[in-house]
Order: sequence, then structure tokens, then C-alpha cells
Amino acid sequence: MNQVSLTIDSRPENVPLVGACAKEIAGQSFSIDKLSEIEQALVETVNNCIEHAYCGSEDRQITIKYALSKDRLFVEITDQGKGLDPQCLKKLTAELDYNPSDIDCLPEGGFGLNVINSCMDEVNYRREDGKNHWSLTKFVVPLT
Amino acid sequence: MNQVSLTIDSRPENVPLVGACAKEIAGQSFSIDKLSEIEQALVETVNNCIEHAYCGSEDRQITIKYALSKDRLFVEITDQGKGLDPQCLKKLTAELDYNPSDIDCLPEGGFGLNVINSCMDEVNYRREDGKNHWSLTKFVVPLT
Amino acid sequence: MQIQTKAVNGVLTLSLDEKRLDSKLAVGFKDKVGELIASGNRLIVFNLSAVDFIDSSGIGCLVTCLKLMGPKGKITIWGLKPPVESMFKLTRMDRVFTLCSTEEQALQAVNS
Amino acid sequence: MQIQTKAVNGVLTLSLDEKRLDSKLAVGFKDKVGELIASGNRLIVFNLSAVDFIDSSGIGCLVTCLKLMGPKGKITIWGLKPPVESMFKLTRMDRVFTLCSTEEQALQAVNS
Ligand SMILES: Nc1ncnc2c1ncn2[C@@H]1O[C@H](COP(=O)(O)OP(=O)(O)O)[C@@H](O)[C@H]1O
Ligand SMILES: Nc1ncnc2c1ncn2[C@@H]1O[C@H](COP(=O)(O)OP(=O)(O)O)[C@@H](O)[C@H]1O
Repeated sequence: MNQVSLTIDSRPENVPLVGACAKEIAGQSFSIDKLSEIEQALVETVNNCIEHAYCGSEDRQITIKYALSKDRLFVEITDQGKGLDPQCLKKLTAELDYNPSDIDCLPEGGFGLNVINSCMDEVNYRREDGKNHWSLTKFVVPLT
Repeated sequence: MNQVSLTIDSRPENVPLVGACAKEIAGQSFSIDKLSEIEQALVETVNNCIEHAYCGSEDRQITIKYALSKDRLFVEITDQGKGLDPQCLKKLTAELDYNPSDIDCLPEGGFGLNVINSCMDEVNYRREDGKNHWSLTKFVVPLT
Repeated sequence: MQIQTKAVNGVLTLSLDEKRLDSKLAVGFKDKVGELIASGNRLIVFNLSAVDFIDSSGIGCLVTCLKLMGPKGKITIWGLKPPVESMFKLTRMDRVFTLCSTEEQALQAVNS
Repeated sequence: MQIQTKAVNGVLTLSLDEKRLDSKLAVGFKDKVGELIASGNRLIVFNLSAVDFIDSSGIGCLVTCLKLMGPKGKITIWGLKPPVESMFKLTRMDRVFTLCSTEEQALQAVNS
């Protein structure tokens, strides 16, 4: 197993780094399409930490731990911001259900958790020691 | 100031990540040539940590702290391996003096510290708390 | 933010010269395109061929633009790289925006 | 390690199909090229045009190859990208290896 840990200041300009590291670390284990999905999920998760857990503060820290083994990439993202309302976790698996013709009512956000869940094989959230932990797993050979 | 910290297992396959992160973090502040110099210095420094401080062990850790401010990129590389013979630091500034025509005597190594010093504006080493700390600085506008 | 604008026959063509349309760019993007909409533009063709990556706030920006234009507004988009196109599909926004392969198709679609 | 080899008129042409010639590749590289030298090759043209990055152990590998060949050996190298060429200059190895812009020049130089 290969482990890498990255800690960034909670600034939007640091978010691309989180995806770039995943691609460096897991580049040999996944197809380009899968790597894009991993990048997408990580970016959405870290964006949420910055926007929701830290309410946009730029001087807090987010830690991203990558663990690559033969069969999977496991990523844990940790922030020390405010906790998540458990109701929100329903959004991970809820259908994005809106009327595409009703322009006035189109959603301008609320896609993040759905995208994270679609792009990864497993997504878990836990609150522990006053920290938020998001665990994201992508299998090298996806479960059928 | 923007700070990022990266911790890697001491495996050669993780070394490219150290340069890639520098380029992500400092990409807006330096020219392509300067970014290549930074990458070169970081790779040589981390290679040395793996090869000399850790004698090739792959399960130890190396931490790379990047701090980008308006006028400089400061990088500190820390390992917990064996210390450096202070005599070796002379190699940072020594001329690479060998006869290019004397094939049998060509050096196959011993360039690393020299390259690090050439590629950065400031290089410092200190041993503290049983750890080796390498500090590398590149100025956005180089000192004249 | 690097964006090139061109107005021809009542159609505004926007070429985004950025690799990422993400949360860092979002505010600037909405401000800039918002201005262009405030000055009366209602038909927009977006060229995203330089964009390697879009996140959900980038998608959200495009929705905001559409809403700002009101019922007469229309946006077509061309030049989507595979990860960008995937995001339109994942968020089901491929049903809201007309996605095209070429500028020609996008110009035709915005006028139809 | 991805390396393509071709032998024409006593000259061995090696094209390295890797983005990095670094400490990770070094051992495999020395083994592979060492074998080719052991089987009698003495004139080598290296194509490094795929290589974005070389570190000092990569440079060291090339020196090892030269030494393995003995006094009759010669190596010319072409296709160096700017950061790779810089490393030859920094280590002063541009005085040891003949660096060329094109394969043609490298073939000519190795035979001269
Ligand atoms: N990391 C987080 N910390 C706290 N709350 C969060 C986090 N991620 C998501 N949420 C909550 O879940 C909601 C849905 O998130 P998401 O699907 O990513 O859409 P959006 O971020 O666009 O609102 C958010 O509006 C927020 O209330
Ligand atoms: N990080 C380090 N820890 C311990 N010793 C080191 C370290 N870096 C360099 N050295 C010592 O300095 C010498 C010169 O290093 P360098 O110039 O990088 O060349 P090389 O690594 O090829 O020997 C090494 O052989 C080693 O003895």
C-alpha cells in the first residue's frame, strides 16, 4: 500500500491540487475516465468543506489522505469545521428530479453530494473528535 | 501566504508528486523555466532523503511543506533518517571539476547537492529533534 | 478570468480561455456574463473547448446565466471535453442546455 | 521500462518511451542497456524526445553506460527538452555526451 497525506489551506485555489495529487498517485491503476471521476468527487467534497463546513474561511485546514492498494484507492478528507445535518446525506443517493423546461425553478446548486456518490464506489461520512471525515473509495475493478 | 503540506512514503514512485505539487502551487508565480528548476531541486532533495537518510527503506515518511508568499516559494523537506555528515554540505557549492575526456574516471553520481544549490536561491540544512530539515527558497524576483 | 466575447447578428459568442470552470472562477464568471446579459443579450453560444474540468458550481453558473435571461434566453454550448460532458449528464443539465460538437452546430441551434 | 531498440550498420538506436528518466527507472535502465552493451554494441544514439524530466541518477545511468563500453564506446543524444538539456549543462555532462537536435545529426556524430 502507498500512502500520501496532503494538508491544504481552505482556499478555492488549492482545490485543483487535490485532484492533481490523486491523478499522480493513482494514475497507473485507473483509466483516464475513472481518474476524472475520482478528481470530480474529490473536488466536490473539498469544495463542500470550504463552503459549508468552513463557511468560506480561507485560513482553515483540510487534510486529504490517499491510500492506494492493489484493489482500491481510498481517500479520507478531514476538516475541523461545523458538522453536517444528517438529513443532507439523503442527497447522496436522491434522484436529481427537476423539470428541465421550467427555467425559473432550475436548481443552481445542490448537485455536489449526488455527483460525489455517482463518481465513487463508496462514500461515507462520520463526525468524530469535532472533525468531519469523508471517506471515498474507488475500486480498481469496480464491484458489479 | 498559502501553505500546503505533503507527506509521502519514502518510495521512488512518490517523488514525481513532490515536483507536481510545487508546479500546481507556484505555477502562477514563476516562469516555466523557474518551475523546472524548483522541480529539479525538490526531486534531488527527496531522492537524497530516500537514498541516504533512509538508505532506501520504502516505508518511512518524508514531509514537504510549501509556503508561497508574494516574493518567494519556501519549501521545507523533513525526514527522520540518519543525519548528514556536515562535510557533505561543501558539495552544495563545490565546482563539478572532472576531466570529461577521462571516461574511466567520470563521476556516476555526486551531482545532487550541486544541482539543488544551482536551482534554488537559498538552501539550508539543519538537524533538529532527530530530524533532517532541508529548506529551499526560490525568490519570485531573484536577488541580484 | 480570460473570456473572449463576440456579438454577431444578435448572438453573443463567449469563448472561455480557462482550463477550469470551478468555484474559484464562479463569482467572476457570473459577474462578467451577468453584465453582458444585463446589456440585453439573450442568445449565447459558449465555447468550452479550452475547459478540461468543470465542477458543480461551474454548472450552477451556467444555470444562473440562463435564469438571468428570462423566458427569451437560450444557451448552446460546444467543445465539451469528455469529463465536462460527463458533468452535464450527471447533473442532468444536458436536458437544459443544447450541447453541440462544433461552433457551427451551436450557432444553428441557438437560432432555431 | 519502455524502450525501443534498433541496430543499423553497427549503430544501436535507443528510443526511451518514458516521461521521466529518474531514480525509479535507473536500475531497470542500466540493466537493459547494460545487456545491449554486453552483447557488443559500442555506438549508441539515444532518443530522449519523450523525456520531460531527468534527475541526477538518470544522468548517472548514461555515464555508467559510457563506462561499460570502454574506450571504443560513444554515445550521442538527441531530442532533449529544455529541462533535460539544462541538467546536462548543470552536471557539465554536455562536455561528455554529444547533444544533437535531430536524429540525423546524432547518427552523423556517433559515426564521426
Ligand atoms: N462538507 C459539508 N459540511 C457541511 N455541510 C455540508 C457539507 N457538504 C454538504 N453539506 C450540506 O449538504 C447540502 C447539499 O450539498 P451539495 O449536494 O454538495 O450541494 P451544494 O453544496 O451545492 O449545496 C449543502 O447545501 C449543505 O447544507
Ligand atoms: N538527505 C541526505 N541525508 C544524508 N546524507 C546525504 C543527504 N544528501 C546527501 N547526502 C550525502 O552527501 C553526498 C553527496 O550527495 P549528492 O551531491 O546528492 O550526490 P549523490 O546522492 O549522488 O551521492 C551523498 O553521497 C551523501 O553521503
